[in-house]
Amino acid sequence: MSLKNVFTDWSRYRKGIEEGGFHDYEHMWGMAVDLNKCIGCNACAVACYAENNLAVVGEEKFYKGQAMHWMRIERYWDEPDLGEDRVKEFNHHGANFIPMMCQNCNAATCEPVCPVAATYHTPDGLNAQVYNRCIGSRYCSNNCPYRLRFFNFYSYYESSWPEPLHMQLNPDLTVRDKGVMEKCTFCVQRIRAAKDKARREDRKVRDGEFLPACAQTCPTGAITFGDLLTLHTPGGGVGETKVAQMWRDHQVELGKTRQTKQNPELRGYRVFEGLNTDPCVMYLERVREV
Amino acid sequence: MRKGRILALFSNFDEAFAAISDIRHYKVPGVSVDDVTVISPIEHPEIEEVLGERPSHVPKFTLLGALTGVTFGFFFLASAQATFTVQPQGGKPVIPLPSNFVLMYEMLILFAMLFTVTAFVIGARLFRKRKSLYSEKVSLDQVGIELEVDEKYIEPLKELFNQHQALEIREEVIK
Amino acid sequence: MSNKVNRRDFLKIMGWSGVGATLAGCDLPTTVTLEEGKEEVVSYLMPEEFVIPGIGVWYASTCLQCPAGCGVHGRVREGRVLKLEGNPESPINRGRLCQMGQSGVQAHYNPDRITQPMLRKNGGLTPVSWHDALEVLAQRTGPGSGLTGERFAWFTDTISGHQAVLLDAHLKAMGSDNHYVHEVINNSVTRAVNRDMLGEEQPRLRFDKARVVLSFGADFLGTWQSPVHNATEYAKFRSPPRGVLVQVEPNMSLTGANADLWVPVRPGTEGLLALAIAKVLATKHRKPLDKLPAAVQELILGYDVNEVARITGASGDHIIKIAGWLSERSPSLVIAGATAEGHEQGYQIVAAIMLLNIILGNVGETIEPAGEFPFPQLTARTGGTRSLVDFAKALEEKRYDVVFFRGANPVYTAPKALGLAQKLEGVGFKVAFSMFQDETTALADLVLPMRSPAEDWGTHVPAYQGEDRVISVQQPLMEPLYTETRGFGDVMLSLLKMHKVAGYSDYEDYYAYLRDAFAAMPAVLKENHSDDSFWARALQKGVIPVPTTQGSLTVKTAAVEVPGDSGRGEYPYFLVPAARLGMWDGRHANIPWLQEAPDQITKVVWNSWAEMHPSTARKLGVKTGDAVRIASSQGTIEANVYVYKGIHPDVIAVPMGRGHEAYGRYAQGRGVNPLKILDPVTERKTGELALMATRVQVSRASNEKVMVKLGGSESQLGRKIVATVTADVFERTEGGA
Amino acid sequence: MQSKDINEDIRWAQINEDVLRSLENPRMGYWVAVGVCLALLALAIIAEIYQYRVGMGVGNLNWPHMWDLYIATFIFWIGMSHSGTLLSAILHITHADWRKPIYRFAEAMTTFTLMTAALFPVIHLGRLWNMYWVLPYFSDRGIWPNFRSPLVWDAFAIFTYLTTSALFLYIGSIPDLAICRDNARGWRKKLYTALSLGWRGDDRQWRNFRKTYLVMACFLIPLAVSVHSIVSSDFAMSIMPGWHVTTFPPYFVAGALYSGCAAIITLFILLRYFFRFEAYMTMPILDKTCKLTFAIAMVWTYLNLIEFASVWYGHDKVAKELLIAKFTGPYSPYFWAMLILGSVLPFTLAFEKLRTNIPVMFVVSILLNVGMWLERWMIVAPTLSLSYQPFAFDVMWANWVQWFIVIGSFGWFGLLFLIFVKVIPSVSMYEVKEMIFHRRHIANKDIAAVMHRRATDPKPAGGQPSGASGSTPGTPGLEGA
Repeated sequence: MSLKNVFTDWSRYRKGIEEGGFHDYEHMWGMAVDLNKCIGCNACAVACYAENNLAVVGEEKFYKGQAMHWMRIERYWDEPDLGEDRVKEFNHHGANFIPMMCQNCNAATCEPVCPVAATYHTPDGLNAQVYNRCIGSRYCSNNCPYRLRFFNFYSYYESSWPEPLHMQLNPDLTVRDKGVMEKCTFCVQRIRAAKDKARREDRKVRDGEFLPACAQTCPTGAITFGDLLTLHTPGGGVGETKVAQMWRDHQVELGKTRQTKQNPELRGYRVFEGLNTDPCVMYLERVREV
Repeated sequence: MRKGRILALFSNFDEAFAAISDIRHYKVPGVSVDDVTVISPIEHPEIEEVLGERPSHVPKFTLLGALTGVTFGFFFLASAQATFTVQPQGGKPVIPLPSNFVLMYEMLILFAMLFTVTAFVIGARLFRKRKSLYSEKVSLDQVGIELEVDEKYIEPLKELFNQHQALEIREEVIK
Repeated sequence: MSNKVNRRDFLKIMGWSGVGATLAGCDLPTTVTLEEGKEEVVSYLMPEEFVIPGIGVWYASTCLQCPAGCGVHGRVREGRVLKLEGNPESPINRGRLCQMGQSGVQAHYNPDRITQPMLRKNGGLTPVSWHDALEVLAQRTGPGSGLTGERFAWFTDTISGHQAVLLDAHLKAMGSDNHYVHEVINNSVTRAVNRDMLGEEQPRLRFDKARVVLSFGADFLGTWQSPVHNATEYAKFRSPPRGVLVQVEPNMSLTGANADLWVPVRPGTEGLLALAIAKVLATKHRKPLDKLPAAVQELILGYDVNEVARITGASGDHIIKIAGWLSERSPSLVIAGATAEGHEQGYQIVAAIMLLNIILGNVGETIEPAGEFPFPQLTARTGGTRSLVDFAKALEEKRYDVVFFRGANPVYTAPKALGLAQKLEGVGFKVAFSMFQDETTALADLVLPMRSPAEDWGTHVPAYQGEDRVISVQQPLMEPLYTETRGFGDVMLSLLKMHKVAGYSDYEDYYAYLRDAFAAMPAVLKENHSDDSFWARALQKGVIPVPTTQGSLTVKTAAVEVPGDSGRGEYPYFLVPAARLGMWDGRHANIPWLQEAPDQITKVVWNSWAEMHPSTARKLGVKTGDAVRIASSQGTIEANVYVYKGIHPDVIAVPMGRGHEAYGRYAQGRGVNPLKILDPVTERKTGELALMATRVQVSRASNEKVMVKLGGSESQLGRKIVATVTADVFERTEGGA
Repeated sequence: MQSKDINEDIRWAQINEDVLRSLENPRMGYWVAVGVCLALLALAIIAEIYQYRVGMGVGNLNWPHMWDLYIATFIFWIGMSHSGTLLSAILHITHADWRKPIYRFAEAMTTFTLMTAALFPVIHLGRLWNMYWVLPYFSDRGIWPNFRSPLVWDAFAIFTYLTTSALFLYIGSIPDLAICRDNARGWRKKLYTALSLGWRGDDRQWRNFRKTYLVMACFLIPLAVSVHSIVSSDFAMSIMPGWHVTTFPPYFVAGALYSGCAAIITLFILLRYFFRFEAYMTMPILDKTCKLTFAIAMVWTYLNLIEFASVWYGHDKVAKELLIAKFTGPYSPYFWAMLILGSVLPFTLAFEKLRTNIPVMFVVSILLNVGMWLERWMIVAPTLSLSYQPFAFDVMWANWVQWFIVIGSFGWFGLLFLIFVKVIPSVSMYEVKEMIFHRRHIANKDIAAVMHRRATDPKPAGGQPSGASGSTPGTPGLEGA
């Protein structure tokens, strides 16, 4: 509480994301998911359960829609880009898989609606959820166009991890109790560990030094994870991360509601980009020989 | 000089009106209309015609409250936000004016209302012990005229009120 | 009870206290740098003092969730294994892992594990001590028991490495050669065909080199051979220049869901389709058939594409398109899997399919010799469903007095028609080496609780491996959860000691045996390391690379005869018991993560379902979520319907893996087991069960159970969630050719 | 039908007597009503305890159906609160004096519906024990609520509105509380003595009272509009189809006034019947209220239609699909019911015969509120069910836990209202007196002339103010004295 702050930093505090915002981003963690390679096998989703202490809710609660799938493989049958599907007798081009995890939007719609600021943007470009602060108004989930926020409708501790299953729980992060919203964190515990290690060794976090559980396990390597920030400083000392390079190769840029690609055939796109959520996850279009 | 208080009750407003009018025209020498207090079961704005305009300071307080509310609102919100800088969210600035305006508006009204009510309580001299000459009939349907004057004026006033068909006259001496 | 807190309890307490505490930042999970692999993996042989609370350390081991044998790293903190990741050193999975591998920890920590030996007394299983259990074993099977080798059998799942060596030694000591190896998800028929046609059962398949992969029901991304390995190869196959994947099968598998062209066929007509493609290749694309015998050439040229299209249900255009791709893009790879194999004429169908490889000249290009593995005693003992049929037959003849079960769960997987459960009653003494109270274990007379793969030692040589062949090392990732469990190797050594087999009685435990076995390995594996250093290196890396001799493939083709369409009769639909990555053959039904992980295709969780084509559903008057009764001549099952366009209209597919009558709280009483109602038809040449040969009738049933599935809309509603581009665009932008 | 809003010849003492009678000696029916309300409240308390202990999932809330009946009912109650403001404030500053006999209970309704509504944001929180984190209080850790969130705006707006409307109700009741004080005995005497704050009705008090009341009325109107606009921001400020609608603030305000007016009709009829207030809550007043309701219903219908039209022509594909789904999808029965109850049923109010038929109006007014409740639910639920991500489409119906709490809220409101009618006069006695006084005087042309003269000459030079002496038909009853 300080009036001094208001006036000394007025112009800085009045900047939105379009002018750089308040954050001096240290990192901007992002992803590129190649749907040409994604086979929809679910390994990422289960790896997420294992890494992030996700509750297994059981059949009845799953039916009620109270499951916790931070990462889910969505599967659609129609492919509008390959023509009208309704008349076809068979799905001759297979299924349309897409892994959906929190898109860590830079202009996240979930953030401004939280009454207690339990969800906010970190200097890592992450859309963080502070479990301790959450009061469970669930507004953030309602305002997420991707529907990637999950609520602890119950206290799952007893039912999900009967002894000795609880011994598997990852001590690097909490087991959320009832009444708290949760979501994919890009495995923030791994990010923190890598950053701490880098700090101890007095260096920057290296590209590929760590991966979120989903990217690490993906059998086809469809998920590329890394720091997008180097995208803005090409060749400047740090060098470009793999993921930043992919974004550049596909001419997808942060901070745009519609990409202006020199080559419109390039595959990169972001889901619901037009909503101006500015997601940090780029998908590469699925490819089919027709 | 001892002071006395007199209360006359009238069956209707017009008679009371006439009585006050008489006082206003100094039918009782030495008694000014400024000493008159009218007690009525309903609001009679037209009473001011004979009582003269007596000021009410409530709206000033309202204005003061509104200004306080909006100013306090702005600085409260802005300084809270300026210290709680993890708040930049959804790509919005730390101090987002449009949403602060919403809350400033609410605070404007809240403060204005609280100031108004306070002004009313002060201005209407509430929270005080009622004077002993109060008659319960006033809250029913009778109009009362109360004066606080020197003892010597009590009798002439009584006479005046009786002229105007006062239903009841009470008096007391103030120590 | 003593008041002493032993080390294991202490670790448990430590582990417990860690739960719920956010200690982010204290961890050092990057003892192995994932991408660069620069830092060393620390072996668990390090003194326990090195276990520092709050510090996670990664140990290499092997995943035993399926026979593929991927290498894993287990993250161990405070003496608990928390997370499994792929071992980048392993050429099988290259640091990747599937969902079954990920959930290995839940098999290990499963709340339904058997914690102590149990002996059947008065009809019920009662806990006994290991001492007593071994005593009973000695009485019933030991040297003095009078049991002859012919009256004894082992029934296992795939087994390899030094465990197989010990098992062989035990069989030898018993004077028996009755070893049944059972896997429901197998490729035995294809292997038989490969052996006959190419001279090698499991040649190396080069998905990465192929420009076209034509798969007849081989779900190589999901359940075929080595799924994670195949997926890593698939990623290369899909990288520019991007290969085309064509999948021909009755209902969509995970591989089919990723195909450029998915062709539904009537089950059992895959061979016909292959021959029709061959004909188009020969006539339209002038591919020489001269490598084939004259009879086969004649057979091929005799087919009419339109006629084949009619019989198979595939469209003629697709046949021509596939032939066009195969001819234009070389090299290609044609493979066959479960849905092509599982017929009475399965061998012939697969042989017909394999002809395409010969016509297209893929042998030597994308089908390479795997080479001879220098340690035949360590190679995988593989099997299929023939073992089940043979075993049932042997039981019928009351050939065995004692059977040892390990890994496999035949009482669950055997069709009802084989009557295995009843026939097992005729076996006097059944011993189950088991972690869980599954259906087979429930019938056993003696239950020996096994350590979980995360607590046990072992070596594994998966049957199918990539370019670098390895022995994969399994080491304990933590202290056993239950003191009364024992490692398989340890128990085998006890058995061998019981039989006083020379050479085995010196070893205190399996660890000592393995140390010795490693010390005895040839110098070429040790790469000039001392015994200790070689051992430590093996544990650090998790794999021991094994140089193989260069093999070669010889092409031999015999005559093929391919069945046409058989009549429909009383049972109008084909039943396909679909294998899925997840439940597998039912062994993962007790893992909550996998139960809750939505099926890849239908997104159903926690229960079974029946897949159906919209036209079939219309005929039956059902929609997604309605219940149907599926009746074969052998029995009836009920399931909720999932209607979609990824299945042939004549086919009803029900996934395997659920419908357990035992097997713990997560598996028991959930869903149905389609294997139970299969007709006991066998493949003529190999004797494998023809899993796809069962005909069923389907009728509406009352909805007693709701279908639980993820996903509200099957359609994107034009919202560009998954965008698709055609391959030529991909080629233009990201390179092809 | 009686043509005057109120019988001008009614004796003032009669007014006091009638109204004060309603405060005392509760009859059997009253206790039955209290019992029913307590029973309903008990249901809600049971459900809430269960939900509190086990988790929010017990009411069938799910992903993506994070909000459901609680929020719908919250808006419903907030909306209902607007009627009191409308009748008190808007009609007060426009000098529509027919409001006077009925505004008191309408204002009480405002306060109590707000008190009911304010429960729902608390009930629906996953961790309601941390509710206070929404409030801006100083903390050592420098943590503040997020002032960007419409939920925080809600908290501010509801607090302001509840404070203001409660003060407005209270200050407007002070003269009546003084009457009560003058007539009460025993504990009521003490209570009213305290509550009436020493009011005696002198000119200073009345003067300040008039100013205060007018100022408050002037502020209440924009406040009420802002409150429901802010409640609408919970939806309009999101990006969800069917929520992100520019016309939501006026639409919500119109809906609020609508349901509030319908509720006034319901309570009007109940009070008139049970307390025999026929002399005050007269048919012409009901008639006027019904006409007002009809007008607001048409505004609401219009706003509804332009919402459809703007979605339809707006080329927002997702919003359009949601709109179509509302008409045809799983929620369609409720959506159609809402349209019929909200837009077709009010046409009964256009017919005088029906409008003045009390049983018909009673049923209609309740059905109108059912329609308005459905409207709130149809705003909340379909958007959650069918929004952007098709894979997350889901329809989930609330179960007994949610319904018990919703039903219980009616019990809670009823209980508050029942206590109110026995504590504070539900008809404003002094204002009815004023109404009679002014109507009678204005009816008299002489008086009008006198008033005119007075108005032009504020300080008469001399002569006895003619007043209206002599013309005293129905002078405030002397018998009462």
